[in-house]
Amino acid sequence: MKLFEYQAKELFKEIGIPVPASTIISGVQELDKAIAEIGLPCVLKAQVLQGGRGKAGLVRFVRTQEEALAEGQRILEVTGKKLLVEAAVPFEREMYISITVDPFSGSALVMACLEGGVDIEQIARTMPEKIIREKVDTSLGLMPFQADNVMYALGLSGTAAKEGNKILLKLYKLFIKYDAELVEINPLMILKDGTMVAADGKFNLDDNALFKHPQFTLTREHYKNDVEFEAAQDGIPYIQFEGDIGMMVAGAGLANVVFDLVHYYGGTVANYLEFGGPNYHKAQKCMKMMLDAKPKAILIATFGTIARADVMAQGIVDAVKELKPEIPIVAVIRGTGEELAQELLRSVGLNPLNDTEEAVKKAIELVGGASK
Amino acid sequence: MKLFEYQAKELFKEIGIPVPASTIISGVQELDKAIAEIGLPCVLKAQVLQGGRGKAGLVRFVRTQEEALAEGQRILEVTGKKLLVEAAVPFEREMYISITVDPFSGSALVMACLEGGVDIEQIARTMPEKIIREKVDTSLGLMPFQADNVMYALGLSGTAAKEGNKILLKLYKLFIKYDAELVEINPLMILKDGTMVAADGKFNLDDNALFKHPQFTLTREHYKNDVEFEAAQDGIPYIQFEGDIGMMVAGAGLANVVFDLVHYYGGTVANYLEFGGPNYHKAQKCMKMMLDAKPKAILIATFGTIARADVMAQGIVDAVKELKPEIPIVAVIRGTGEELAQELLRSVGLNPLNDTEEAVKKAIELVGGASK
Amino acid sequence: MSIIIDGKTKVLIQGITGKEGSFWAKHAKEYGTNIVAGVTPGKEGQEVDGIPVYHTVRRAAAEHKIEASLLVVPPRFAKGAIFEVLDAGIKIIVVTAEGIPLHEMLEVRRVALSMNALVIGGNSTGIISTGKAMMGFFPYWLERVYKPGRIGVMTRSGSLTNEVTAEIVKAGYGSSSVIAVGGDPVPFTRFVEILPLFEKDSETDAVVMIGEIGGTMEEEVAEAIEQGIFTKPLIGFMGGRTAPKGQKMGHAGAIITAGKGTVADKVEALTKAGALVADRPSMIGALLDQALKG
Amino acid sequence: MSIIIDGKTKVLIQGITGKEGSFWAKHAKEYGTNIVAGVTPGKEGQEVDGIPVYHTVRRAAAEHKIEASLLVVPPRFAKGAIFEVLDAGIKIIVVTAEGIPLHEMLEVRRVALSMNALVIGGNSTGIISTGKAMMGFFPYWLERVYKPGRIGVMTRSGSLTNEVTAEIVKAGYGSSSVIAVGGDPVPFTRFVEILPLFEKDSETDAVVMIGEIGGTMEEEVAEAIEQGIFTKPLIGFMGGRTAPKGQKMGHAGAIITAGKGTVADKVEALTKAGALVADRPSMIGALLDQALKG
Repeated sequence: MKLFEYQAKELFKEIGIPVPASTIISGVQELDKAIAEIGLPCVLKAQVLQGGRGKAGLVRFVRTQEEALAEGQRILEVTGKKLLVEAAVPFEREMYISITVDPFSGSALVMACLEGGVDIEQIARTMPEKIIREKVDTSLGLMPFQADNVMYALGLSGTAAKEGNKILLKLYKLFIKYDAELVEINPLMILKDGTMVAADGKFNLDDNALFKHPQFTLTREHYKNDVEFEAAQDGIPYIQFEGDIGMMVAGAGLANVVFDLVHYYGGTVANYLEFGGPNYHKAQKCMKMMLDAKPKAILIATFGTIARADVMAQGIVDAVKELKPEIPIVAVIRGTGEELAQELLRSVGLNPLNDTEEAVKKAIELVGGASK
Repeated sequence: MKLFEYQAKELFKEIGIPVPASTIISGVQELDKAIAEIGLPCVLKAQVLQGGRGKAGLVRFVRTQEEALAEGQRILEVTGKKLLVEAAVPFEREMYISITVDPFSGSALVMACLEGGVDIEQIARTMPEKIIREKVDTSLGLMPFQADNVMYALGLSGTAAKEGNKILLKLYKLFIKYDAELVEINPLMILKDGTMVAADGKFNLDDNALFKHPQFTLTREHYKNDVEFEAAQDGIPYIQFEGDIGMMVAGAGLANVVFDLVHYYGGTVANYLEFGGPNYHKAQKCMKMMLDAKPKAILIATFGTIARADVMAQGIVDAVKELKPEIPIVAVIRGTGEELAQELLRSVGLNPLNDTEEAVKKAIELVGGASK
Repeated sequence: MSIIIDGKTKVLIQGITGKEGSFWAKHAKEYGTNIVAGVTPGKEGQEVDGIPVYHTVRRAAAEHKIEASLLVVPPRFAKGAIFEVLDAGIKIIVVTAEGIPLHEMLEVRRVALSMNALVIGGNSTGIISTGKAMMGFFPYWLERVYKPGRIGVMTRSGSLTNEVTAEIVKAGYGSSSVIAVGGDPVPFTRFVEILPLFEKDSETDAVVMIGEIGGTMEEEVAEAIEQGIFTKPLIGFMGGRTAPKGQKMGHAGAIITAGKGTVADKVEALTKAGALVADRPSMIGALLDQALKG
Repeated sequence: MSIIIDGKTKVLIQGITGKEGSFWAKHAKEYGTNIVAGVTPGKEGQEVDGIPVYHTVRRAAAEHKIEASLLVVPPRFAKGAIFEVLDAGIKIIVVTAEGIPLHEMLEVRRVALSMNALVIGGNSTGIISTGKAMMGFFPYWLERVYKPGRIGVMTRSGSLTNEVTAEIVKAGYGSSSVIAVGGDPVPFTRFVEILPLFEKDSETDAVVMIGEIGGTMEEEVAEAIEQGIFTKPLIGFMGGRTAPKGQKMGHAGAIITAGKGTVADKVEALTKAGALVADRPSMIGALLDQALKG
């Protein structure tokens, strides 16, 4: 689960990492009050989760009340999400710092770079030597000497090295306390006197550890639309696209491949629904969601072991009986209980296939052929 | 630093380890109210730190108000410390459980035994196989399976095994949270239904980690007398005995040996003061304490490196000049700066010796010879 | 021969009295697996399909020689159960739990590495030495999917595994061993650590690797081939070629590591190392022919 | 030859710019110790007595080959400083800090063991290869205390060491190496781990062990003698024979472990193993004569 910038900054504040003064607003009518509080110039920042906000015009430095109102209104309208009004802080340079995991060694991994404010993946590709890495044995924790190693390797010294050390140790505490997949400050602004301020913040929580942190819940703001949000409430991975074929696949690995195959054979995906694992009992509900979304055709694929084919087929059959859909349905249901499953599907007039690629090609044919 | 039983039980309560209902009182006038609250029969327990309270008559099971008053008054008078009035809990059997350290492997060490309520050192000598041991890697923490290992190895099952597991995990949390040297429940009473109640508690904190736990401070109640308490306030190890020779030694190892030598040659020790390490600058203050205690003779021994002989000698000389003692002083001051030290001592009429055993023998001679 | 386990390997099942545990214990036994004991705290004295149950692994290990353990326990108890097996000196562990907290995965991976133990998973469907023994969840009763043969399979996915092994059988081959390393972002055992086992297995002629977008496991395999650590033919097949960037599709493991982890990267690395890459499942048979029949 | 260090060993000093650090750096250098660098974060570029100072051990190790490190840092920073040296791959560490929290000691002991590193201390006065080099605090300028010779000394006490080495010299001997394992309850290195070094040191004829009430280190030495791990003459001397039970006298190490740790126990174990035990310091010379001159 990704936190919004303003949520990340609340956690930074909690642990004592300096952040600029800011206030969060939901509508343009709150902007005057926010600016009175924060002062001008200030920065308006859309609270959306995708990267590249700057390039997309969703972060704006504004000098006057008028500019603030115009830009604030525009950003609020474009995103439909909250807006962070934040004090502008004069800085000398910017730095990148993050903590994530190193799957190979089983460590936490600190990454830091003095090229802050830019895309770290870009730097990783072009100037990997500029990124300082320090692995952390999580059973021992990040030790102050390791923070020193990072700061002095970056070339910092004096107050900046000491401040960086303290902030990194605090960031690590947050990483552990909240079971994070990733915590990132980019940019971490270094001021003239060597002190630092976190100008942005990314905070990805581990969904598998969310039960330990019930204060964080996914809200409507985390999703593009109501359908995705509602599916998530039921624990069903669902993504809306713009294409033709509704994809309902059991198992993440197979779903990815079917998605690839649809594109390979020139089709487009209308939506993506994954009903494997514990969701295989929810086939009926999933099928209804697919039908409600009204794609041009529905493609169902499974090859499960624990996710029993017959149970899934029954759910599909029930939904079909109830909603009597008119769009074509292509099903390739195999795995445990496949004979019974295929019988069931035939009972409502569906003609189950045996081969995934055949099924993909058939579905594309049914929606009017390859778009290439 | 050792906690009193009632303090240990407060920590048990805090973490959810069941303890009997109890109230702590300071004088016999509070006893009526305490008994009204706790009920009869109940147990009166002297809050002293030494072991063997039962045998010493400092723990009493009382059935009536009269018995309670008589025993309560007696115990309060004998100890001069607080008294714990505790509900009597009917139990089926008793168990011993503790967590301490295993210096060899660098682990925490859980010890448990179904012979509760008795002296564990005794069992360790006579029936070591009855003690179940489980080492804990503190960087990973005590895991539930290890608690299971202990409980099932003891022969517990059903509710008792589950309760024991929970209590042990909680006890470990306390061990870690408070940087304990030792936490011990003896006896841990097992009730008829398999639930458990901690009937006693030992909790030794690590003095070197006390700075992390400022809520715990040594109080007058931890000491036998005012002098030991006041010395401790200054960080000076001081123990009062009943013998003749006042011992003032720099360095713990040497102090132990001088103590042995005094006894070896038939002398007795009046008091023991250790002024090595960071205390060597406090020689003047230490010397004054020794003189105030009025032993028959004072024996000063040092062989220091960082604890400079000349600095210590100067402190002694200053104290002698100020207080002009009439009791004999034997000094064997060697180590860094010894020439200057010996000169200084001679300047106030002391005749420094060069050999520790000579000095011990001399001191014994001065107080009237060996007592053997 | 097959890798990791065979019909003689003495296997323990943790969580054996649960619904899934007892179901798969029965199947594993039926398949020929030598299940010697089970563990569920508090249930010592019971039996599951004739298999004796113990309170703890230590107690089970005191009564039976145990060489491997299959964990069928919920994700929140997985870490503890793994450490319990490691503590008992057992070095082969298969972890099926899906949803183990990430920080716990790190801890397990690190400790397992330091103890030189082979912990497979989490979120693994298991391992099967086809025709001999299995620890995990495999529909071995589908003969067109689990036919014994000389192709090693290692996979990050459960659902895709059946899809691919069926293609292998369709092409006239069968599997020697199938190892599901699982779909988690910090798999306890990585592809590159399975590879040497297939390399020295005289009953494996080639390996099919079922990969996925995200992480660097496939790139590590490419490196191992380049370094000559693995010399048999390897056919890679990876899902997520067209997955939209930034969108979490598929397994939790599909998080792209800075500057690495796209399927294009993986294909490039593997191809450069001389491995064959299947664009679609249906290509796997032809590539096997190409590799093995020349 | 001498154990652990000699005049060539390349030594680092952590905390070199402090009062004690700089004082003993100068003395160690004067004594012949090969001090190559010092570390104090934030002070890179400075020099102490001609020794270059670095921000971190890693930076010092990048510029100099370093084989051993002497820590002169306060107890609260000791753990971090030890891990910093270990992390830089340095395997000989002497820790002088007195008052390291017990739970941190456990952690250091455990990790040092797993890394096969020799961490000596805490609360150690150091180690000295008499006449050659030293890492620690020794009044080497007192010739009647630190005379080179062929007797190895290992000790839990600082103050008592000078007392005993003076007796050794008085008896006409001298010391080969003196190793202060320190007075802490969880010494990072135990007597029994020093013993094999003295065993194979051709310049050591016998060992004097200065022990103390509490713990089991002396009993472990007795066991090592019985097992033939140590075969040279050993003279034990232990303080605390008459220490009142339950009273904390002397070092923190003097906590009696359940059923073990009294001086009487230690004397019995050592005597049984064939070691000689001195009741008083003045007996040590005679016992050395007895052991070496027969």
